[in-house]
Amino acid sequence: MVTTKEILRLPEPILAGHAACAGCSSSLGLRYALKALGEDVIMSVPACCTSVWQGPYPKSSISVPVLNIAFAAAASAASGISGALQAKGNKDTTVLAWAGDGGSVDIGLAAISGAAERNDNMIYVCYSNESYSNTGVQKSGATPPGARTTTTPLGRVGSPKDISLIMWTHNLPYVATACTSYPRDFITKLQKAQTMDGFKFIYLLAPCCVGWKFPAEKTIEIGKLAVESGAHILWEAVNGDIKLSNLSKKYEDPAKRKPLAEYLKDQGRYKGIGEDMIKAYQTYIDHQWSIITSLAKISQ
Amino acid sequence: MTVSDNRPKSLGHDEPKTFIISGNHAAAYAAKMARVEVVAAYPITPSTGCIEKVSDFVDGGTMGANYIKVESEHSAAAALIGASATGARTFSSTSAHGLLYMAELVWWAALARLPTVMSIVNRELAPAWSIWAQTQDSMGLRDSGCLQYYCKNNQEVYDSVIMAYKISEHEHVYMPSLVCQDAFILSHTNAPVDMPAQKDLDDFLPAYEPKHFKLDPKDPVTHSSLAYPEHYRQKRMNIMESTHRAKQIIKDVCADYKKRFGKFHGDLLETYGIDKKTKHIIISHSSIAEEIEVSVDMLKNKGYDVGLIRVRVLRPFPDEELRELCKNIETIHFIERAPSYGFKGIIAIDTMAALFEGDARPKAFHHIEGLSGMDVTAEYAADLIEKDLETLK
Amino acid sequence: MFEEIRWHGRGGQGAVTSAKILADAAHREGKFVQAFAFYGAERRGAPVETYTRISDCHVKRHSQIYNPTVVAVLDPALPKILYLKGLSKNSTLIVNSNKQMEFSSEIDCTKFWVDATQIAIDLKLRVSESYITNTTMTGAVAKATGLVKLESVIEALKNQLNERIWEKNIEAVKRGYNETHPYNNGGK
Amino acid sequence: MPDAKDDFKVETWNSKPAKGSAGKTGLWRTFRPVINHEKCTRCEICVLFCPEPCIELDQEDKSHKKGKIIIDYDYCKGCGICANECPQHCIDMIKETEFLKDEEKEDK
Repeated sequence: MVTTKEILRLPEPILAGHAACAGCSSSLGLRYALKALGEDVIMSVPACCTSVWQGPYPKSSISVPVLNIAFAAAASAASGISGALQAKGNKDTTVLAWAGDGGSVDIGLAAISGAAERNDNMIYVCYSNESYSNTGVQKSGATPPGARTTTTPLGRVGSPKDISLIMWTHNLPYVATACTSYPRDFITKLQKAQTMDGFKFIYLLAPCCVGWKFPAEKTIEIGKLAVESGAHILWEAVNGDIKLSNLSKKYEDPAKRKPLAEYLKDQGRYKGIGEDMIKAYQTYIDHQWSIITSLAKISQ
Repeated sequence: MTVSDNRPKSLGHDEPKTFIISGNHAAAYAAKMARVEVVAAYPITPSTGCIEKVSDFVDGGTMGANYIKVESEHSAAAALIGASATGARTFSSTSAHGLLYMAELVWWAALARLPTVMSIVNRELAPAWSIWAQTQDSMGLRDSGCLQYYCKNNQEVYDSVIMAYKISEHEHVYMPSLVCQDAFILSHTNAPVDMPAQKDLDDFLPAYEPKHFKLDPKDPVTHSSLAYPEHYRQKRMNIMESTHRAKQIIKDVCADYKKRFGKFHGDLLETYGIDKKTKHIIISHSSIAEEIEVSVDMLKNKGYDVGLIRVRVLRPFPDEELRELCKNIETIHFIERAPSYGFKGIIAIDTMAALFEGDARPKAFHHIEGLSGMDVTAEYAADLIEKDLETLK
Repeated sequence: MFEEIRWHGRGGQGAVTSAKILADAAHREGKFVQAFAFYGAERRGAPVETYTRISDCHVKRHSQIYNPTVVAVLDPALPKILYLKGLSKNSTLIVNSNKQMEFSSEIDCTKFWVDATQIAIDLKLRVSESYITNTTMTGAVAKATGLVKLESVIEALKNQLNERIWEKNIEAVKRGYNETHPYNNGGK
Repeated sequence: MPDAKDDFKVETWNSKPAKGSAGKTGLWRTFRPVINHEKCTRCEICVLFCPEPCIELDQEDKSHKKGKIIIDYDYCKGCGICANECPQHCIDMIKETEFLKDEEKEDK
């Protein structure tokens, strides 16, 4: 695994003075992603927070080429980029599709599924703030049970889609989950993905202080609590074989997890949400754990 | 001109050749001989024949393109944008609902200034389901900035796809092209199509080298991020200027093509049976217009002083050219396959707007005909015009 | 010269290919051609129409053929009303039948018959439940109308069909050509 | 191609990488992170987690063998992640108004 010192010595790919909210973890996530992948990268970015925070024309805070594209089209535009590189015999440049959860889990799902089924050569990172943060925090397909958004003012009813498992069913060379609070884990996963051909998918939990309503300085802390409470499970699958990442391994035992309440207590989106909804969230988490650990057992 | 070795291979013929092929196959041959590098397409009747032929070429090893078999037209257009922005020559083909489904990204490609070319098979829109010809699908995108060509026969489809690359990739244009043909009437009709030798075509159409922007890690730019209102007017008027300039570029490219290969189908428009004294002009488009040439002969034989203008290019619109041709006419008769609901035929609307900037005020007759591929026979069209002219007596 | 040939068959019998082979053959003899069909929701067995135009010069018409100079019928069981429409006394009608079929006296065009189904049975030209008579009928049309030479039809067939099925179909064309008979009354 | 306006150029939306794409984002700040360099161990956790990023280790600085952590206040939005994550608790978030007073004082 890459060390913190190594990460720190990699060139800075994000230029200060961008338009992200103070404490934004998606800018942090892309900073890590581009540190991991280097300078020979072409990105496609659909409508999402990154399409705004990269900065307005004529300047950009991202130091690699970026193609901004329509909401549903991150994966398919990346397929085109990848197809053109292939047509031109370029085997070196990495194609990175970088999209939010709305653009991945919802409107862009068909396009990701298509690119994955074709095994087009790219790394697709869905950075998830669990809502349509860019348009003012509406419910997305990744919004967890009970979470309050502007379109679920009483709390989200029902369960989110697990895009990572959906992608896992596409028989891909690499699928993983990550969190912006654990850069070493994320960067190691990206670098592993970069060595593989085909479609690689990473789901990156990116806590959003604006959408989740917690103080900006707690961005890293909240992300860690997501993992420590078991709400976000870190795993990876190489050629379909699911394995819990070390950071989540110890939380396989529910007794070792921090209480969900501790993860939620600083999040305004859960303030005043009824016990039944919190219970539904816990049930969802437990269910996810049973799926992942079962699949991990099969993989052994 | 020498062709660099890294161009995708196209085993086009060494000598000029004629094939009896459908309009769909004509477009596919043109894409192959234009040495397209990336194709992204999704099947829809009646444009499927084109991408099936492309698949034959690619899998048969005679076309070096990378064919991305996308899961929707929306993704097809997005992939073209990604590939074109990475510096590849790109091609797709679609029709009707497919074109409408990709509409968001057709606009995106245009406003991003990407010179992609698509073969559009004009088809009626549902409901009710219909697979036959109607041009509203592409004409409904006339404000997008895409250059739009409406072909009258398979030869013109082939020639227009080749020329469209040259025009779209002109350093002053950089707009996409839609090369349109009527569903079945051309797309599924087999007719002889003459093709030049590959080497002569390579001389006419050199490899694509992006001049204005390219996704290149050695010179990184962020394309189409957020921009504030103050930048839009200049960028959008730049598109206006490019599309206006495209008129002369189309004329020059068509003339050059004619000189090299002997094929000419008009440039912005094509006239038939018109001289300075013609009093009555029929305006039509696509394959209907070629059949109406027969009607013009019939009417002339009956003593009527009629001629025909086929609007070949809808955008950029040949406004000055129409004003010049219609200076001294008495009546104008529109026969078109595309209504704009709530007003009139789409070409009639544009033509009348163009004439308004001149002095001519011909009496106009409007005929929306041939919807859902209904035959507009030469006899039927002649009869329409004759009835129009009788009302003047 | 401006000939409009209309082919009648059923979905799956290959009437589109007939239209294409005849067009290809005529093109080999320096003519301008069109070969097309009326495309609908074709289903196997449903009646279909296809068309060939042959002309000395470029054909401007794109509409269907309403007044054919030649009608070729691939399947004798098709309703007459479908294929007799638009015929004039200058037209030529070639029907796949095992004998002279009866037509009312109003149908005064030149008539030919050829037992294309028997030829298909002999040559085992069959796809699922249909006997394939399309290539035989192109030979019959060549013979009955003299529009194209037999050799041109064979060359065109080679261009349009997969090499695997050349042999049988060339035989079918030849038999179609040789076994096409005018009606007893001089074809009328 | 002969044309009167030959200086015509197709324009597209090319944005070039540059600092301050959204301007001097330091102006967004209400709290300023201030490092106690005495306590600071130069672990660089603040550098690692800065979303801007506008914190770096100046290895050339001679005041300490490992150099000195510096914050670019032109762009720091004052999110406070650095202060929250600092294992030594040696970053204080101080109201910007405090500095305004200082600057006003200096002006006088």
